[in-house]
Amino acid sequence: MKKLINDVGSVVTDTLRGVAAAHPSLRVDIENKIIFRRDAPRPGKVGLVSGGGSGHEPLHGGYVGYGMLDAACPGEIFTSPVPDQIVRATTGVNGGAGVLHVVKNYTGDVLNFEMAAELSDDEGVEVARVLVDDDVAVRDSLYTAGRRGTGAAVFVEKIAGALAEAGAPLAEVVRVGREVNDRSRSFGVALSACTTPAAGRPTFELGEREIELGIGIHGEPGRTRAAHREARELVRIAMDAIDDDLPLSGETLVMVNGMGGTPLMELYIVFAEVAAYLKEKGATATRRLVGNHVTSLDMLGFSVTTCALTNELTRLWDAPVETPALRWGR
Amino acid sequence: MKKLINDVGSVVTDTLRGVAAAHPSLRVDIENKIIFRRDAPRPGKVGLVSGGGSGHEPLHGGYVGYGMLDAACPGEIFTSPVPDQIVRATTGVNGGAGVLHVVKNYTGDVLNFEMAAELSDDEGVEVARVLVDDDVAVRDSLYTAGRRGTGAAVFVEKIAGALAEAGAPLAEVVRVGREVNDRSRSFGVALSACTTPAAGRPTFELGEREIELGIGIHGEPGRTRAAHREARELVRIAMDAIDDDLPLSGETLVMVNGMGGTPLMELYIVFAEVAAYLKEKGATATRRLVGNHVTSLDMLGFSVTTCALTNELTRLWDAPVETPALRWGR
Amino acid sequence: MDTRFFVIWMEEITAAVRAGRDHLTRLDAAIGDADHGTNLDRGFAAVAEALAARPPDTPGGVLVLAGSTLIRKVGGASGPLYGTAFRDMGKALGDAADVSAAELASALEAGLAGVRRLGGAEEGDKTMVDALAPAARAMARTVDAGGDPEEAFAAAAAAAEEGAKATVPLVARKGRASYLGARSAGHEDPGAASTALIVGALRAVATRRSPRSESRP
Amino acid sequence: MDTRFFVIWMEEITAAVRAGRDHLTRLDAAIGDADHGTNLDRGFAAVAEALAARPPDTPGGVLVLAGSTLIRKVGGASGPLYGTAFRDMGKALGDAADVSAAELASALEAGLAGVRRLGGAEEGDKTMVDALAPAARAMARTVDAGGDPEEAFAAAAAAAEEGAKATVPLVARKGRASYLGARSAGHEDPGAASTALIVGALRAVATRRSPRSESRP
Ligand SMILES: Nc1ncnc2c1ncn2[C@@H]1O[C@H](COP(=O)(O)OP(=O)(O)O)[C@@H](O)[C@H]1O
Ligand SMILES: Nc1ncnc2c1ncn2[C@@H]1O[C@H](COP(=O)(O)OP(=O)(O)O)[C@@H](O)[C@H]1O
Ligand SMILES: [Mg+2]
Ligand SMILES: [Mg+2]
Ligand SMILES: [Mg+2]
Ligand SMILES: [Mg+2]
Repeated sequence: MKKLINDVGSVVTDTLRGVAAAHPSLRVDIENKIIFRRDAPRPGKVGLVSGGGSGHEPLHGGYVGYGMLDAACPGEIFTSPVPDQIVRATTGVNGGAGVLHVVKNYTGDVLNFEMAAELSDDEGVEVARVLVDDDVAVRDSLYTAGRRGTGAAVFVEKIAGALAEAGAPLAEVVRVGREVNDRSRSFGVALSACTTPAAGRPTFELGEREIELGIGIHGEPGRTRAAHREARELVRIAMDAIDDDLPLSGETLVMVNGMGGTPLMELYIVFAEVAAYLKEKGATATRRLVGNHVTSLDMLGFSVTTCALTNELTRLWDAPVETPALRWGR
Repeated sequence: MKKLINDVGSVVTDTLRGVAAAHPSLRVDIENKIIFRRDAPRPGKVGLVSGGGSGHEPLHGGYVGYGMLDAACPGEIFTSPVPDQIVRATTGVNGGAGVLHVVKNYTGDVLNFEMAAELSDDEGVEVARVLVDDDVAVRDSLYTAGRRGTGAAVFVEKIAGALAEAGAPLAEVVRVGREVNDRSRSFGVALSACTTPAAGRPTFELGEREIELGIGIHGEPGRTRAAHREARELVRIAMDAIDDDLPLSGETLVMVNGMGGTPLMELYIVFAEVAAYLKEKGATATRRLVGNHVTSLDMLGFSVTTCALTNELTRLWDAPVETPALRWGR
Repeated sequence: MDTRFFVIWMEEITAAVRAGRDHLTRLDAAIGDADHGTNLDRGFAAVAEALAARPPDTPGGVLVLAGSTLIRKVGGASGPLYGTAFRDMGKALGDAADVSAAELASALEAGLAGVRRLGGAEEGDKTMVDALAPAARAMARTVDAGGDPEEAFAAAAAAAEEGAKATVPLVARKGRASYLGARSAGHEDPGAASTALIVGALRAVATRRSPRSESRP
Repeated sequence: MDTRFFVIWMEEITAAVRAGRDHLTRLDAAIGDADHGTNLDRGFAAVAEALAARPPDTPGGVLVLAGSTLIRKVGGASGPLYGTAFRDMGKALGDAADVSAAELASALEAGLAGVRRLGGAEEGDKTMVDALAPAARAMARTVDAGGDPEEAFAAAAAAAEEGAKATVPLVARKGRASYLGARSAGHEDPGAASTALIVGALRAVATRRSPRSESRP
């Protein structure tokens, strides 16, 4: 394992030191591992808090700022944050209008955010939750922990964040957040496993021509192993899975996301095929993101996330945002 | 080699299809391989054209847009563009005030841009050039082709682009572009080689604990091979090389750049050490970029680029920019 | 069993988890996200620190502090689940200064109930419950049959180990291994494996402290 | 040598570069950027197409078209350099419909001069000049000594090959291999290797077409 780190034990802290040094618009509580918007709490504004394991950068810390999150709680690598940390973030961003937790659907995240919500409630902060579960590779059934939350977290955070910035009350922000999640679907493909600093070797082995279909964002193997093939075919597999679950049509927000180790060039090649697929289905990519947004450390691969837009969602997507990883209109 | 591509022969074209589909603010001439700002040419504005081999994305196409480049000419992978292509871009962005070529100092880029400049001149377009040569790993002497151009290309394009956007004449835009280059220095470190689609295997082999110091951006080996070590030490090597060449002091624009396969988390870890190093030297990172900006396909590693700021350069850096890879103020 | 006994149990777990860390992480790499060993190692190291800093004066106090510390330090699924298990065990023991094997057996059942309530897993879902439930049953059964603590803990530890091994062929229905569907079969559940370590530590403490075992060769 | 001879030379180069493509790229991977084979393959495939689409009617026309096509299609350092070499050779031949070995020898010198002017490389800088310069010298020498074209081309090809091999120990001073400093030693320069292919193709054409060689077994 060759990584740009100082020490396996200080990876998260050292990352936060870098985030603090790089972004004066953020206030980073390194000891408690919280990335705040510098001007939090904003009186009267619903606060948005998200978090999850580290290793998915820029998620979530890269989405803290005007028009998006008020705070992010990074856990250890691939490990959800702990309740204390979330409580501290929650009370720290509470401007009196309540706080929304954007939680990706993993047992660990759900349990820790739940505990934090109870404890925050004890401290008099109203907390509501939007659960993100967009990954169609996992059946949502009695036989699973439910769908995983992946790329749609970015959409929920941006769109709910825009509504909160506009001064909407907590119930409205929750409503739109849930709507975004309900309209979003994702599917991921890995060309390699990732290597966590602690494990020091890839979480699984793939042959020179093998890939994993239906991966999540924690380096776990996917639903099936398959033969590598051209980008066009891989996109068809991903898009068919999404379309089977929620037929694609009309104006669509699309993210082609890199898993961390895949160069931008390849993501554009994937995006070209995604746009062509949508066209075939009579849908259009009216809003687009191409890049590394929700990663799995150094994993090679991509995921596609779609969201069926409404006028309201498009307007909120277009609203100004100023974060390290997403910025426009300001 | 596992890559997200359709065909080794269509990599550049497929990338351009993706860029065209992803960014309606750009006009992409896929046949001639030119990425234009949609509103080019802008009458009375100095046009900015850059280009170089593909495989460095987002450079240069990701920097086309308001306040930066008017057109970019991507060549084949790691191969400079051809004169016809550059001439077409040059005439296509000429708004009557002349055109600046931002050229990284490689024999191929220099020769092809030179030929293009002569041919454009024949067509009545005034062309001037800023040569970017910031890489301190290469001695600028009779015994080399001179310093390579790497990360400073982003600084030159942003700052000269801002001045051109403000309506300055060609001579002024050239002056500020040269000043940025003169004040900029870079040094790169590779943890792995990259794999070009055509070669299908890494351009060199590195052992499990070996790294290359003083690499460029074309997958070539560096000046020396060394043992891998912690991020703090690697940063010290890079920063010492820069500081030896142009002592660091005062307000500094700093980019910590990923080589394509390195996750953002590691780049932040590197940035923390760079900021600490600068502080030690009495310099400050007053403007910062952390991310994949000038890449070498899937290479693992990083480079640091510094630019000693002046008030004018800071003001132009802060001016609004709206491109796929750099955006603020709009 | 007195307060000291429970403190030593925690120390024994800390050591066992440190020794088993990489193994647990490897199990988690196969069907999860390769952090279970690091998670528990971080958690129990913090438990040891907390116990040293603020030594509780009841067995229940030890377990509640351990549980709260796990919740505060571990994160992930296992943090709240183990944290709740220890807290609920501790709460079941109340203020008692000394605890009988029967009381510990029913505390273990309370801990199991806490895990079940929070995580919603049934036996057979390929989780820590598959080791914890048989362990609680075996301990209660042995105590009911008049076994001494050492026998009860040995039975519980054996049942936990057996339960953990028995997760190998199962298809996961809870936690992140469930995302793999049928591919989760063929691997031991990391949480069940760590439960076996935790209950095994109880046996180790009792064996070491028991006069009977001391009189053995 | 007539127009046909030069067209066949170009075809021979196209085939030789196609066959040598991966080898050239590997040489470039060692001390450059792993594209030299692909660059020339793309360029000479385009030359073949251009010659088929707009067949020139003089030897000079063939070379100028080949050179312009290389400039238009190759990019990199080798595109302008080889493009200029062929264009300058073609221009040196003027409108002549038939070209003597002596005329071709001095055209080759003109091509070399073009490369030198554009790239500024001296012999010993570890570039294509290290193959091209000895080739031009050998051809001129053989012609001066009364050798026939076949002999002149064979001497040139042998000199180019030798020149290319002789780049192995050199430290590069031009092109991207120069960035490596002392580490560039120990590798053959890819551009010198491709020059050997190009001059070797001339020998191959002459050998095949010459009545003398046809009368051999
Ligand atoms: N709903 C649940 N109920 C009981 N145990 C669970 C549940 N979900 C997960 N687990 C246990 O947690 C273990 C994983 O813990 P860990 O790796 O630390 O957390 P994470 O899955 O968040 O990375 C699993 O092996 C399983 O035994
Ligand atoms: N200044 C120069 N003069 C002569 N030949 C040169 C010069 N620079 C480079 N070359 C030749 O070009 C070859 C590399 O060509 P190629 O790989 O196609 O271009 P690039 O270096 O731009 O990738 C080198 O091996 C060398 O022979
Ligand atoms: Mg985890
Ligand atoms: Mg090249
Ligand atoms: Mg885990
Ligand atoms: Mg090359």
